[in-house]
Amino acid sequence: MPFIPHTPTDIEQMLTGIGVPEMETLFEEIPQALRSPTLDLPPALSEMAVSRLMRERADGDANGLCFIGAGAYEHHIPAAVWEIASRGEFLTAYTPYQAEASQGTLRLLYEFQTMMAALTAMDAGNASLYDGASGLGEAVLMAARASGNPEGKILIPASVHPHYRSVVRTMTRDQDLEVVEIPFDPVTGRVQSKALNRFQGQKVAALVIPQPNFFGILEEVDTLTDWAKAEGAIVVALVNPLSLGLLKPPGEWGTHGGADIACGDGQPLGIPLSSGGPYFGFLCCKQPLLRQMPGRIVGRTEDPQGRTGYILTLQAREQHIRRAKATSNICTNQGLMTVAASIHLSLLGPEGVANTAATCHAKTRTLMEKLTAIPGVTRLFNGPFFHETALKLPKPAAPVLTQLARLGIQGGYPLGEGYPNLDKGLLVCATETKTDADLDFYADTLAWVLNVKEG
Amino acid sequence: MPFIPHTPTDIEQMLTGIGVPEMETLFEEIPQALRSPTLDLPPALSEMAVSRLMRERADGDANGLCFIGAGAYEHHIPAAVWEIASRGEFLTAYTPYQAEASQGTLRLLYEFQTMMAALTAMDAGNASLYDGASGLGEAVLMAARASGNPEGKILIPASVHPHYRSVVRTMTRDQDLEVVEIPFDPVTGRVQSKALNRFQGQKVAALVIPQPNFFGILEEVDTLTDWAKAEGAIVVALVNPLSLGLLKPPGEWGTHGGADIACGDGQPLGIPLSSGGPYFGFLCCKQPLLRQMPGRIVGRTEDPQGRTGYILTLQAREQHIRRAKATSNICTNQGLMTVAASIHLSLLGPEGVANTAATCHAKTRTLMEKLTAIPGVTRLFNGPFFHETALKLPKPAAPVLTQLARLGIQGGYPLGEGYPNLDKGLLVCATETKTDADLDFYADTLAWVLNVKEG
Amino acid sequence: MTDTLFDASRPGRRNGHHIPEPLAAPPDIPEHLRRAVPPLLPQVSELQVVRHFTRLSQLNFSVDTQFYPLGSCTMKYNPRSCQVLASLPGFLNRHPLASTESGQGVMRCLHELQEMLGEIAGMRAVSLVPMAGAQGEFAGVAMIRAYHRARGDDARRVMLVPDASHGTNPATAAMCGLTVQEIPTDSQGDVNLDALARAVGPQTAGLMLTNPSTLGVFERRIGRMAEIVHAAGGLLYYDGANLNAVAGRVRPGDMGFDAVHFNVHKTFATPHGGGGPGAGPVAVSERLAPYLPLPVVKKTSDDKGRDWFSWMSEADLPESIGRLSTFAGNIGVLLRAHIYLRLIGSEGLERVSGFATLNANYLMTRLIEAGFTVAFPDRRATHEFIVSLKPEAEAFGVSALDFAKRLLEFGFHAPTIYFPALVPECLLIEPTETETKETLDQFVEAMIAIRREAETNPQRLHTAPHAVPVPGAGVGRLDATRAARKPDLIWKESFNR
Amino acid sequence: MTDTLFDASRPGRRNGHHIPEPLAAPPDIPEHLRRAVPPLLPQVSELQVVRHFTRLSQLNFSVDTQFYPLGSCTMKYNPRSCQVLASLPGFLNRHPLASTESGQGVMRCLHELQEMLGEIAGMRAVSLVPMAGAQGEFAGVAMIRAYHRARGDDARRVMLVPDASHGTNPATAAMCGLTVQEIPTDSQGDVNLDALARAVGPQTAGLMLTNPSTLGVFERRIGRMAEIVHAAGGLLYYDGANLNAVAGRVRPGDMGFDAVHFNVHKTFATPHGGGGPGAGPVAVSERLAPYLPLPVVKKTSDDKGRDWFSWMSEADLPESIGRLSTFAGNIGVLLRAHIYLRLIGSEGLERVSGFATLNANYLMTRLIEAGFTVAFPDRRATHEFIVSLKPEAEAFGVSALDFAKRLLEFGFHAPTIYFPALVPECLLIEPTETETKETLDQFVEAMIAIRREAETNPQRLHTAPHAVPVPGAGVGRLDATRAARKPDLIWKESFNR
Ligand SMILES: Cc1ncc(COP(=O)(O)O)c(C=O)c1O
Ligand SMILES: Cc1ncc(COP(=O)(O)O)c(C=O)c1O
Repeated sequence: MPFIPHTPTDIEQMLTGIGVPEMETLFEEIPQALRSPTLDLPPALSEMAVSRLMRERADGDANGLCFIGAGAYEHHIPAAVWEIASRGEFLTAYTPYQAEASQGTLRLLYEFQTMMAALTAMDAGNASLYDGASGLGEAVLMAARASGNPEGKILIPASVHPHYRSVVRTMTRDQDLEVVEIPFDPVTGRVQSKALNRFQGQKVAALVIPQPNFFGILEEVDTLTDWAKAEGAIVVALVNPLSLGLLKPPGEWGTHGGADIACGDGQPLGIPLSSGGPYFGFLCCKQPLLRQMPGRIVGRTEDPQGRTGYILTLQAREQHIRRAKATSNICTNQGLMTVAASIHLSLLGPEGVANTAATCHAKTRTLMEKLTAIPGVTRLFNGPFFHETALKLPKPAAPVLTQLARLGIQGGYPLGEGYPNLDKGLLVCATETKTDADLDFYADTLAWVLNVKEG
Repeated sequence: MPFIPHTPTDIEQMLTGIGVPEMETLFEEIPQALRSPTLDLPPALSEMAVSRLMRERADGDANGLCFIGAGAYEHHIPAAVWEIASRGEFLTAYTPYQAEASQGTLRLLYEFQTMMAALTAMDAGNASLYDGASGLGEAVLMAARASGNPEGKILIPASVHPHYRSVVRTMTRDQDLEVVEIPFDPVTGRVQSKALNRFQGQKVAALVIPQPNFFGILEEVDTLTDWAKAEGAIVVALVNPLSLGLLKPPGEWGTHGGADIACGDGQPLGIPLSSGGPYFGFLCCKQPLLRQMPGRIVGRTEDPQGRTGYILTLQAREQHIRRAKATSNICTNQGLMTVAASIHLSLLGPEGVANTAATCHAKTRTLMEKLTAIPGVTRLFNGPFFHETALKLPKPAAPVLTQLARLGIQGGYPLGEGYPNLDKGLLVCATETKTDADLDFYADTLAWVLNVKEG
Repeated sequence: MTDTLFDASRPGRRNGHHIPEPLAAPPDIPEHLRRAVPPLLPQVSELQVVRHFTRLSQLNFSVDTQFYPLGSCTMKYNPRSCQVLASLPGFLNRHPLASTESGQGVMRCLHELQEMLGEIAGMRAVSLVPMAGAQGEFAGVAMIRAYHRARGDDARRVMLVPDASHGTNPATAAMCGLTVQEIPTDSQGDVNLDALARAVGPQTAGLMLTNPSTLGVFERRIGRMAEIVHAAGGLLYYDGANLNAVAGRVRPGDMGFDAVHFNVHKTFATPHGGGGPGAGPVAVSERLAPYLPLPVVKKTSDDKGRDWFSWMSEADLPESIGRLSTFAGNIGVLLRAHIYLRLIGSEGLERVSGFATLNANYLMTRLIEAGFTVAFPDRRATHEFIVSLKPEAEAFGVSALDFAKRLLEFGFHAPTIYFPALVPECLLIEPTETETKETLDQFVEAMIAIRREAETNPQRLHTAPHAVPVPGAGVGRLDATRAARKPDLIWKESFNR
Repeated sequence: MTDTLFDASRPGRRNGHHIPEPLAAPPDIPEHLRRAVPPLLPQVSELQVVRHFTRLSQLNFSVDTQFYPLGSCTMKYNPRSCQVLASLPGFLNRHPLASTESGQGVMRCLHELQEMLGEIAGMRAVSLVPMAGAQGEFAGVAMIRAYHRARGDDARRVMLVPDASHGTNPATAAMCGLTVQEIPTDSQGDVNLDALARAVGPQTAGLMLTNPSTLGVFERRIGRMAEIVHAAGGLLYYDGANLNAVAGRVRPGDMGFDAVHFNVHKTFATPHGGGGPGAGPVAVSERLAPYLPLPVVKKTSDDKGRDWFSWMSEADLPESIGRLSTFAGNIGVLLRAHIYLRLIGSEGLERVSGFATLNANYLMTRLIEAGFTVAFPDRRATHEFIVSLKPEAEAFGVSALDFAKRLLEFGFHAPTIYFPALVPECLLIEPTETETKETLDQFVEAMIAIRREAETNPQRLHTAPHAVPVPGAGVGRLDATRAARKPDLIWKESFNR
């Protein structure tokens, strides 16, 4: 019996031990009327048959050369990362409730928290949230609580990923929070100062600052942070963690001690694309907000002999202790992804993170130059960017992308999907994984596709 | 520096500690005249670049639907096998010289020896040899030593794998052993009794009996064993270990206590095809021959407190103790492959091995029926077979196979390669991995290929 | 070995082969947006990384190495084939926004999973998006609110939960802007029906229930409860954490529930990863279907009449509560659940709940025979059951925590302790169907041995664990109070100076 | 945990999902050729298998978990990328006899490796076939014999080896039908040249030499030795086990050798797998090239002028010594070596030998400072060196074995002991280039601590190890004599009864 070790003798002895004639008796408390008929599921297959089925399906899912970013990024993941992260002792452990039997996971999480705090220049970090978008939702709820201004507005720039904004809406809808979107400057692709100034003195609870924003554009984070601080608002930084090898970390934004909360998606740190997940959300904060943080936190402590050990701590924030008053309902998080990220960051080190970020930036710059050399292709915004950039095509982007896909290129994200009036907009990304030949191949293919007469 | 942890400070401190000005000084004893110029090797690539290169090369190596056997067999390998076998603690340990720090590998090898002895019905087994062919070479040398008749003839049927016979020739050439090939019956594909009778009373040291033989045909092992025993010869059984789920084990052949030595290639027990290796050779024997066995052997023992432990034993047979008088020069063997085989056999269990063997047999039978239904395709031999069978095509097999390969089918082994006068012979194999649809696809494709007019 | 990797870090040590060459030109990014000081990340060699994390892994208890009867968590065997097949390059390397053509394989799997989960739940429609049980609960409660709101019935702001409910239930209700009201449990472990009847009213948004309950018994009067809640205009939410007990035998939909989440990292054997990722797909009845979180896979036909799979968007499901994740949830985890279900089929699913229940009842019987007190001796155990160590606490002054810590030294992970809080000094024990009778018997021996120690040498329990049988774990019982009083949450360079 | 999986086996327990259904009809095979009684294989569940072997793995010391300074074995870091990339499905699933078209990827890699190894050896031609160092030696010596035979010079039946040579050298010579004559070593660790000159003659087939030698020093007069042997009509075989010391700096071909084997599982970082598989490719000079073992990859062009790779057969190389393996050796291992070389290039190779040598010399210096006696204090260490514990043995009655066993308790794998047999109570210590200075310093501390114990409490060493810091290894020093006296080599059902 698949995965069930009981021999006929075992079953007999166990039933006798319990004192029931057959296994069905054990279910006698379930009212007969509720018992379901045999379910209509596909028949059980052998591991061999399932393997063949899944291999066939996976083989069909070839990606081609991928220039899509838009919240998920193709990076080289050193082979050691998943070779170690998928060891059974990491993979098949539960949340480390019994500290003494979970020192592996716990010490690792302490290191993970340290690395994320270091990247973001914050004082503390949690042990992960589900993903970037839901993490932003948690950060917004945390900011609202921490602001001491629960009726205040939460300002979110429209230059935040459309899906992230959708998730924030879902997560705040039933909370009577006022979430307001701030438009971006159609020239620079950044948050307009003017747009912000409308809210001056209007009880702003929090401002979300994406860096880079969804268009890859770099926001003027210092100015925005200072503006928010002046309004007494909590600053929630939404960042790509890999970019922090190159970009100023949230903890240092502005002139008044930086952002209060930093969050984002950890996918660029060693997590495969996997059609969208599992990834992980990270959340770091400054010391004063510590007890408002959602999610698990690991702390260092000692045993009676003074030996160092690690343990889940500050649990009074959490649902299993505080129930309806918890800082979040989160329980299971994305543990294994933090294992991979910790290994990934350890292999890269400070230099590796910096050079990878710089290389991604340079590759995208080169790609931008090659693509805008095609007649009719221009930049959509003129601000500085990190490793994504928005282009304007001479025609709607979506059908062009379909054609590119057939030619083996996943060409980017059609901005029209998230911004209906930007339907000729194309968001492209080139990470360190792309060679110059790849960039040329993209440029040549795009030129060809744009040139083909419609028929 | 790839894989080298030394910081500039480390280097400085270490050189100072040693008392040399620079690393080159450490090589001062190497005569200048011998120092080589910078080697002409391909430039170092990043892990990312090598990954891409290797992925491209591996992607090109798709196999198609494989009906080749001829010494290497496609089987379903449960996912757990290599997930566990490739754990770092198995992968990166050395030969278990320090028993107390290697109990994992040692206990496993003890279990492996037990499983191989159980499959073959022998009294003991070693911890692996390189592969099936070189293992047969070792078995022949062992038999020659053990026969007490070093001038005696070693009889090897021509129905043994041509490559195996080539290896035996290589390994015995410088030993002045007389290795004699015995022809097979052109009708049954088996060893001819007549051919054997020629050697009656002629100081035969050993007889090799393949089961199944290279053509997949089952030899009359009882008769052959009894003949050899009557001649006072050592019987060396060459077997496919998976077949022993279905076939009589060597230890039970004949009426006088079975074969003396059983050897073969362990590849069918969870080892990937890998273009030919690494596989592993196994070698088992009856008690009296134990001290003639080549290779590592693990034994059970105790510590001073009477706790069970495992240790390399009977080392007085081995090169590091006995040097020129050792039973073999083998040192490193195929350790990790025995880890995989042990896990594989544990997952299958006695029933799994039996059913897999029976299924392979049945699939090949069905394939044989479907292929011989094609006009002009017949069986080459009429003996009973295990999971391979030799067919005769209406034209030479090699070019037919080339065409099949282009259509996505690796159709088998062209017997003309090993037996020039069988150039229309095709050796096919269908394991449990083949569905009925696969068999039909092969039959339809072969019919089509054979029908196409040459032009 | 208690050092962190930061302690092993040395300036200038690096893994050249992973680091792109530094660029010749500085990046085209204004100075004031750039980082000045490199982040404090470890500077170590690849061997150091591999050795460090390999050794860390060995400090963990896990299903792959120990019996792990953690109640409510279903720590059963996670088939390696699910892990390996869900990690095929075609699945791992696909970008979430890649063309729909390039995603037919993964979407076909997800669609099959939707169908299978709907069948298992006895529900109409499924969204796979939620990334854990708690997010599934959020989706469910948000849908219930959306339903009431759409009917102009938005005054329903109270969520009922049994007092023994899991913490995520009330926390979720609060995240959905609801007030929580707890319903007491009766002496047999069932919800007090009278109290429930008194609690419902026009303010009732719904009831959240785990069945079998967190007390390890099946809520027998679920039919009646559903009637009471529905009659009052509320909806019923099924917390699927305990589905391993009844999967394939009784369906939440048939019990009268309107929404359910699955913990695939429990029932469907996806590994727990030391804390995740899991997945918490939701299934709902007809009336909640319009509100499902996005995206959901839909199946249509292409121009050649072949199946065509694609994501539903807002246009397809305009009343959806919206998105819960950036893309479509924990797809890799969902693939594992899909593979598991394809491996076991409906018969296998019935066997799962059958043997999970057999193991729990056998273990309970043996512990009762050994003199332990179980919370509900007159009830059948489901897939788990509760031992109360109150008698031992009173007689010998030892606690459930003491037992738990001592069990670690016997090489067993401890059961869940102090949950549900209703039962004093409780151990919630869930052996799962994948463990052998021999292992259960050994666990009973250990429990007996520990109780004998409690009698003769209680101090031995108070100070446990002394030496967890894991190499170099080398810690005794850790001080949780100290950890919380002065939180030390990140490594600081000063530690090393 | 000292049970075998056989102890856990129970009749009727099985993994349904791996077992094809039994066939309806009995197989079409005569009864007398069929098996009557099923083999004694464990009957256990998949979880039991996974848990058993996972826990077994944890009982091992390995490079991934411990410092492993096992002299002559080059236990350095095995890059995970080599492991992962050599295991790509395209490589793993290809049948050895599949069409040549379908093998262009793997054969291109192998051809590149042939070229790289030829360059590193300073030799003309390479065969990758030998499956370990010892088989490489066999190939080399068989080629030397074939060479003499082809010249009608087959009376050359004596192989010379230094007295410190590795056991495989004389054993190989014997397997090739040769007699072995040992040449003594002088006090500086070099071969005694006079003795060599006296030993050579018309009976000399050749000389087998490791350089740097097994004594951890570089044989400085190798040029002169080559002259002596060649002048007498013999050929020189280079045992490449110690190549990590000089790779990229000095080439066997330039030293005058005619044949060489590589241990890719040493120099080229392929993992040792607890005993293999490794690979022992051979490189040879012009005159031995015709005798290379088959098959060898050749590169030609296809009709479009593109590279075309294929296997050479007997027709291409009629004088070959023949095959050594069923197909083409340990291809998967060779791929790892290929990937490693592509990762490090020639600069990297020079760094390997440079830092391997730096680490060894540093460790030797520190141990000398700590008062230990090294075998050749006046010589530079190569990548390894020898400590003789004779002084400690005489003073405190402790042995090299005692030191080795006690080191295990400090979490270090022991160095090689009692090899080469020339040096009494010796430890052959090879730290490799991938270890940090900190680790070397810790090893020195451990050695000092153990010597202090030897002075004060030698009994502690005699009984070591007491508790190897590995979970549940739970064995003390094992009795080798008992094991050999009454060999217990397979588990028997009677154990369980
Ligand atoms: C009864 C119950 N409900 C809900 C949850 C929450 O599920 P998750 O951890 O997947 O968010 C759990 C998990 O521990 C549980 O046991
Ligand atoms: C000096 C020397 N020569 C030869 C060998 C044999 O190599 P292998 O074990 O690969 O057969 C070894 C391996 O231990 C060795 O150290």
